[in-house]
Amino acid sequence: MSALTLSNVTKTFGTTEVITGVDLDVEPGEFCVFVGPSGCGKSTLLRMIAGLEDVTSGDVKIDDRRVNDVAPAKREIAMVFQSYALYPHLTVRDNMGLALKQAGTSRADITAATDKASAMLGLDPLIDRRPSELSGGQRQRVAIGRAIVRRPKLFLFDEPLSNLDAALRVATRIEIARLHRELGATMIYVTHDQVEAMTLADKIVVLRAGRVEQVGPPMELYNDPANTFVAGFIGSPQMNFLKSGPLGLSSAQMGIRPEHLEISTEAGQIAGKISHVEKLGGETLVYVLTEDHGLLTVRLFGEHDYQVDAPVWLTPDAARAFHFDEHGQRLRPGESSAAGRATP
Amino acid sequence: MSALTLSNVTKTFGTTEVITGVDLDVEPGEFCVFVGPSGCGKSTLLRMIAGLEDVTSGDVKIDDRRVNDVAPAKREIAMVFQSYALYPHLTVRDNMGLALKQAGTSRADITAATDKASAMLGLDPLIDRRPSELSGGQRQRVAIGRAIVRRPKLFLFDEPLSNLDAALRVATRIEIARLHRELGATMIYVTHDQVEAMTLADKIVVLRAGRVEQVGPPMELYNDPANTFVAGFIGSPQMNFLKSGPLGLSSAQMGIRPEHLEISTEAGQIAGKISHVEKLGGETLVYVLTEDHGLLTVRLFGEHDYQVDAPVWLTPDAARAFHFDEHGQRLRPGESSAAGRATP
Amino acid sequence: QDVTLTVESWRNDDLQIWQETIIPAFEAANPGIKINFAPTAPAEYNAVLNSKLDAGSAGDLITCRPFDASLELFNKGQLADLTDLESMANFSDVAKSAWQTDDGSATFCVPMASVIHGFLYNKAAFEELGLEPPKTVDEFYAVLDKIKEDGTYIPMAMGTPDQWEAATMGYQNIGPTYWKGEEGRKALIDGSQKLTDEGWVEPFRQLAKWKDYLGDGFEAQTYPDSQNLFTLGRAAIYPAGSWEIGVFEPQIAGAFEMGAFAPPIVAEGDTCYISDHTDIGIGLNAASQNADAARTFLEWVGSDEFASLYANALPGFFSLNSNPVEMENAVAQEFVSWRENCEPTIRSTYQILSRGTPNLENETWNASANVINGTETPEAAAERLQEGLASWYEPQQN
Amino acid sequence: MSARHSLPRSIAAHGILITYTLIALFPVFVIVINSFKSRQAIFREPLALPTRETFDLIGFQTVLAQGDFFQYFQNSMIVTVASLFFVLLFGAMAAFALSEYRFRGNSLMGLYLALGIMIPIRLGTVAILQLMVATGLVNTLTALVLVYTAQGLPLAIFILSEFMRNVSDDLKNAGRIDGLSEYRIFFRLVLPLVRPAMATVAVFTMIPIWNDLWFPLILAPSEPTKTITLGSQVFIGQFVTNWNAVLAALSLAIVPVMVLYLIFSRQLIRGITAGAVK
Amino acid sequence: MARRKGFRWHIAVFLAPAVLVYTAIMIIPLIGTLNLSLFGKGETGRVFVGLANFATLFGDPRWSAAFWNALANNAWFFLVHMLVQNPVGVMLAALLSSPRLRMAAFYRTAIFVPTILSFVIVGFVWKLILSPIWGIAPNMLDAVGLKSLFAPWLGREGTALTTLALVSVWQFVGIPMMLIYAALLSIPDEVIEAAEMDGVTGWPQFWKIKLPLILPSIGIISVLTFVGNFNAFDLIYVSQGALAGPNFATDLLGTFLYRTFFGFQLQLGDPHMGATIATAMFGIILVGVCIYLFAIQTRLRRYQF
Ligand SMILES: Nc1ncnc2c1ncn2[C@@H]1O[C@H](COP(=O)(O)OP(=O)(O)OP(=O)(O)O)[C@@H](O)[C@H]1O
Ligand SMILES: Nc1ncnc2c1ncn2[C@@H]1O[C@H](COP(=O)(O)OP(=O)(O)OP(=O)(O)O)[C@@H](O)[C@H]1O
Ligand SMILES: [Mg+2]
Ligand SMILES: [Mg+2]
Repeated sequence: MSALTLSNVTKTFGTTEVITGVDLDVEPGEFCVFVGPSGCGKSTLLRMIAGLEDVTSGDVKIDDRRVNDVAPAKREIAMVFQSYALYPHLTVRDNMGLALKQAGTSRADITAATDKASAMLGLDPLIDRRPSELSGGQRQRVAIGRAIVRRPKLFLFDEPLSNLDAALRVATRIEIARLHRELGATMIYVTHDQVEAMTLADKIVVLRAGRVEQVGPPMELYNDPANTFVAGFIGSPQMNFLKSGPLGLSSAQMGIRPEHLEISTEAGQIAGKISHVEKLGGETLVYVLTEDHGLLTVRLFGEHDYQVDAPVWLTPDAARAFHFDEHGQRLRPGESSAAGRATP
Repeated sequence: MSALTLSNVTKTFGTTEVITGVDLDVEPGEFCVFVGPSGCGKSTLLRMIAGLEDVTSGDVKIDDRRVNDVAPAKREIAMVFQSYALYPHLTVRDNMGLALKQAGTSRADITAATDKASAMLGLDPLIDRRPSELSGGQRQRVAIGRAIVRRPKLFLFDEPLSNLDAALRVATRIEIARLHRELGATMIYVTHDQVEAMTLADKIVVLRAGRVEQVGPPMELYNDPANTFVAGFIGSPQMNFLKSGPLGLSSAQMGIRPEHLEISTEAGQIAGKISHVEKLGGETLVYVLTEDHGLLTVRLFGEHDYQVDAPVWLTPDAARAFHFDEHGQRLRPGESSAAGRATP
Repeated sequence: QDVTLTVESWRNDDLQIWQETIIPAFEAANPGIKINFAPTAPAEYNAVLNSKLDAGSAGDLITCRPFDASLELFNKGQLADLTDLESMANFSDVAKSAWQTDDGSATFCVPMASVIHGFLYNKAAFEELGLEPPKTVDEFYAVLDKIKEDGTYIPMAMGTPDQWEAATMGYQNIGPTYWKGEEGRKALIDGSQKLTDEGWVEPFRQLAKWKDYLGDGFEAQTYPDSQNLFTLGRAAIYPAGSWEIGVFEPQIAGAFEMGAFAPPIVAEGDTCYISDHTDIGIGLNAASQNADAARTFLEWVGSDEFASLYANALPGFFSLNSNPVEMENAVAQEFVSWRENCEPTIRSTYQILSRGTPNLENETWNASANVINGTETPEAAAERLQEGLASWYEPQQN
Repeated sequence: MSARHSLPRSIAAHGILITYTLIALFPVFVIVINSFKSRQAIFREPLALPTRETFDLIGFQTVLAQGDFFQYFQNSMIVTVASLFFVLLFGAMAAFALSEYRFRGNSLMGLYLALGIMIPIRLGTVAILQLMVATGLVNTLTALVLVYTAQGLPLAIFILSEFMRNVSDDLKNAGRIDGLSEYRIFFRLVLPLVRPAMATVAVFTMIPIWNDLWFPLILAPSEPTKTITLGSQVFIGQFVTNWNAVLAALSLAIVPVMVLYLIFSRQLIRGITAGAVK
Repeated sequence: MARRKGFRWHIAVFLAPAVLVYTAIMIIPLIGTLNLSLFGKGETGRVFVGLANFATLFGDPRWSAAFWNALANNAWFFLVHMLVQNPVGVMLAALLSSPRLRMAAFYRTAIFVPTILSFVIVGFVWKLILSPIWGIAPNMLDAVGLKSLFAPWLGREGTALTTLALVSVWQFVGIPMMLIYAALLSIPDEVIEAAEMDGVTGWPQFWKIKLPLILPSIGIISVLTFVGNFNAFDLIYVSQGALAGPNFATDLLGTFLYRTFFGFQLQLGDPHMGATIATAMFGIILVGVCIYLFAIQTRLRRYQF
């Protein structure tokens, strides 16, 4: 049994094909994260699953039941909208409680549920305000609260944390993970945040221009990307792509993550010049301009001082490099997919 | 001369005091980032600077001119709204070009400017669409485009990148940094993203509940936080706060960043049990539950395998620890503020 | 240089006749004067005319409503005094009375036409049922009863929602018989009779009886409905004014022949009374820039030529000119023939008595309709009218 | 069929709408069929379709013979369109001022401008006519346009200011920051966004103007300035009303309003699809 | 919005054209007219009588009876509109605004058609339909065997006013429909979608989500209905005449005013009493509108989308 199955789903707005044939299978209780560049169709796909957007062709099945023609309300799902979509005339409490009230839940139960959600999301002091009196992040929290209060079978989250601050983001992320574990609900989650994707997902779906590029558990995508797109998309800062020619390799391109490039002021494989340095506190990013490969990123743990414009040499950790053909497809030499794995 | 001066600025909505006396000085050409928890008043402050919200008391000065009573249009600013506020009836191009057209710029120049912005933000294929036909991230990009096309003296950005994917986010961030350098414009930027704050800012302003907690360059805040709030807020994952008692210290609390906790399966200062492990690809976060200090986060570079529930021992790097009194204020023993600094 | 005279009128109905007959005849005789006939929908005429006169944009020639409406305009100085018009000599005092000051010293409109009340009937229906036009009240009801019994025809076509049908074609039609025409009317004016007197209540009693002979749903039967009922041959009798002749003939289009009988008398040998009501005159806007030309036109309106043109073009509108006019229409001739042996009078409420509020004419409309509908008794209606009149009309206050 | 549409619900919706549409259109249908019938037939069987015997164009013939109806159409059209333009423009401007700015006397101004919907303007006829006589505007279309503009303004302001309050502040603020003057904000941002309301107001304003009889009668009754409605009144007489002609004339007069209405209602739909985004 | 010093010229510019045209062509003439209520007709033209006209209107039993009759009729007329026209209008708008309804444009247009018609046509056609003689209505009732239900509604004192009120509802239901429709369309799709996800669909969705959001529009419609009804005149005038029969059963303030002000048939126009009635009407309407403006409108929440 599947919690959600998409079979060759497509969507066309006017003449623009926005989703071009997506197949996907989500197990019950699975946490599935959609990632992909802005405009690749994540929200559209989510809306089709919710029933808010007609499916142009293909089938959407929830719990093995074809729901193409089932009303959103009948699908037993909850959704957090990217634009929040709060009810402007209702207070925070009523926004969260409306669905329960509609379902005929008792007053006491509604209050209990909304109180719990509001405590969890730090909304208590705002519980009687209306959306227009809330900040962006507060609105987003109300939208999340509205979804989780209902505890449906399937959750759809569209970038639910994008407007939250780091601390709250971590807290809410952990709360969503806990909710997921506790309810055993299936969740589909759209995010741009690497950390969210990597930590929450049982399965990440990488979308590009309305098509699925790769599906798999986070570390599989990280360590075994199918192509340059996935390799570049998973992991932040982005993987460096080096031209194979100057390195004397047979593949067309070599990918190396910024943390696997060694930097030295004395010698190394690739010569370059420091372009600029970003200090993030716990880590430092050094951008090195090389003649053959353009700008390469080096990621260093801890705080480091480098002089801009100083000449440096970089050395990729060959064992952890990825190789791609001229179409960007991964070239896998035997079981090399495990090459990138380090031991503690 | 100051590009922007806030003197004891306050803001009250009805009876809620949202900004409770903010003083701030921004130099011409400075990149100033506001951070703070959701709802702390960042957007409100920005809107007061823009002239969109009345100042309840205090003065706002731009270029040393008091602008409390100057119309937004006369303040020579550009702003990216958290809600985008795109003109729904205009195409992407017209949304971006409207201000220039208004300023009487020639058609050719407008086209050049909008073309450039749209190329930079990857909006070219969407240039003739209306906002309702765009994805969330695309709308956000149009809003950014609209601001940068104009090149005014003062830019106000309210979480401009929150809906963008990682790659685009990095690209746009770099673009904004470049814009900042090139134009020498003063920028005020609200963000929740640590990386953005750390990399872009000349000066970070940490706000809490309508009050400034600390102002300073990113690494200063990171390495020399004034109190637990700033210490906890700057740096991600959050700093660990340990009770001093069990450690035999005189201060009330000790703060230690996750990257400065050493983890060992054999021995160490603090005993604990692994609660869970988050693998982010280039780094691994290990959450350790300890009896005395609760959940502590350990950040490790690279990929590591740990068994959940396995007993472990943690050792803080004493040289990099921060000490706080019972009010959360930093205790600085001599010049210890530089203690956390590492050399390459 | 031609002058153009604009004629204000409520007679939309006559537009064609003016354009095709009257204006060409005048213009041929009076080169240099052009006439523009500009009628207004009748319901709005008074309001529009007053507004225009007040503001100074009214036409040169003004079609005059009889009695107070025009007198008011004259008093306000908006109608010119036409007493010295030569052709005024062509009209009797009675004819001029509708457009004179109360003391008769000044005349301000040239009388154009009067209308006579009576009953029209469907000759074919009468023949079919073997009926004769009634002379007396008893005969009248006998005829109605017969028609009703037979059931083929609605005995009488009249409705009450428009109210004025009930008042004008009912009350004012049969009433003079009971209040003895001018005698009663004048007595009312000088206060020696009251509306609660027998002569004034009896017509209401008669009307109340009519109810049984009207068609189903007469309460919602409008004036055009009544006209159509009769002209389509579904009703046998139509309480009428002579103006209907010209309207009905083309509509009946020869489907049956129309006859007319005068309001029935109470008993054989009684004097008969008819309402021969002065209805239309024409006057001169005191503010007219073209007064001379307008007077020329008014002289012509007072002439025999106009009388004959108008009366023949509009059968049922009878000339008030003292010189008799030859009429071709048979039914119209029938109506006019009653003038010979019956006493003529004008509608009782028109002169003086409708000057105040409540307005006796309008009240009479309402009362007549109520009485026929059966929602008010004749006595109560008379009582109410008397009270209303006495509330402002001094001679009635003692 | 789609997910957000249940069949029974749409059947019910269509059922109700069709029923009401029939109720709305039935009398109109009666008018139209009867305008093609002879007078007798209208009254003999008002519901019957025109048959060979009863078919009669006499109404239309009378109408076309009785005056320059093309000219009347044109006058009505000019008056309606011009008045509409001014009502919408001036009305929207005033509504914007009332809804957007807080200034002393705002509510009083709102009330003052709303007074006009509370008193029938007909009462001021004489003074208006005097004004027009004094300014030499009698028997010009300008007089009508002025009166209708004044007459339409209160309602337009009342409705539009309500709708303008719904326009997002962020949007106007974005415009202000973009350096747009208040005038530009009004013309370039607010006006396009309240297009549905403008269309609605346009329809409301247009109808009484088109159908008005009173002011054309008083202010511009001359042949070259007659409106179509005034033209049709010629057939309403004292004792007889030429219903054929009245029906024909008024049926003809409906056509242009219908066209105008359709234009505005298209506009309304377009305005909406282009609008409303966070 | 920042408070700004100095005179904000643009406010004046925005207001000026409307205020000028409106004041010159509407307010000044109307004030001139209402002013007449303080005067009476004397021997030598107009004399100042103070409030004597009002004393007559409310003190003289004839005048006051007519006035109260008209006012009571008017109240009923308004009530019928509020109870029938506005709910039906809202319902139609709600149906029309359901997403992807086929033929919506057709329905919208069709339902609005009566509003476009002139009163002359409306009066004629309904009299024709309801006529007991030519009767479309009686024939149709006959066809379904309900002929006995038919009565000459327009001619009976008990039914005439309600019948006309319903005719007026028929004619004007398009107006609330259009206004509500425009208001419904301005509710953002996402909010409706969120409601669908929450299981709030159909009628509950209408009551709980849409209605609160369009309440300000409903307020406007109510006040427009109020003002429109208390100024109503034409329909009664064309169908029942200025005497508003039967026996003044359909007399509204508007017809009463017209009759008095402009006169009717033999009754001469009395601008002074007419203006007095107009002032009284104006007072009634003003009170209603003020209640709306100051008591209701300020309490209705508006939401910016
Ligand atoms: N119109 C209003 N009425 C009452 N309170 C308001 C209003 N607008 C904002 N607030 C409150 O003011 C506080 C500051 O809001 P603001 O939008 O500035 O927060 P913020 O720092 O931008 O938050 P976020 O990061 O979530 O966008 C919030 O607690 C918010 O609830
Ligand atoms: N109504 C519409 N008409 C035409 N194109 C549309 C419409 N809605 C969305 N699109 C286009 O479809 C594509 C996918 O949109 P969608 O909102 O699903 O993107 P997304 O992956 O959610 O992006 P983001 O991360 O920026 O939110 C975009 O290119 C967008 O421009
Ligand atoms: Mg999206
Ligand atoms: Mg904010």
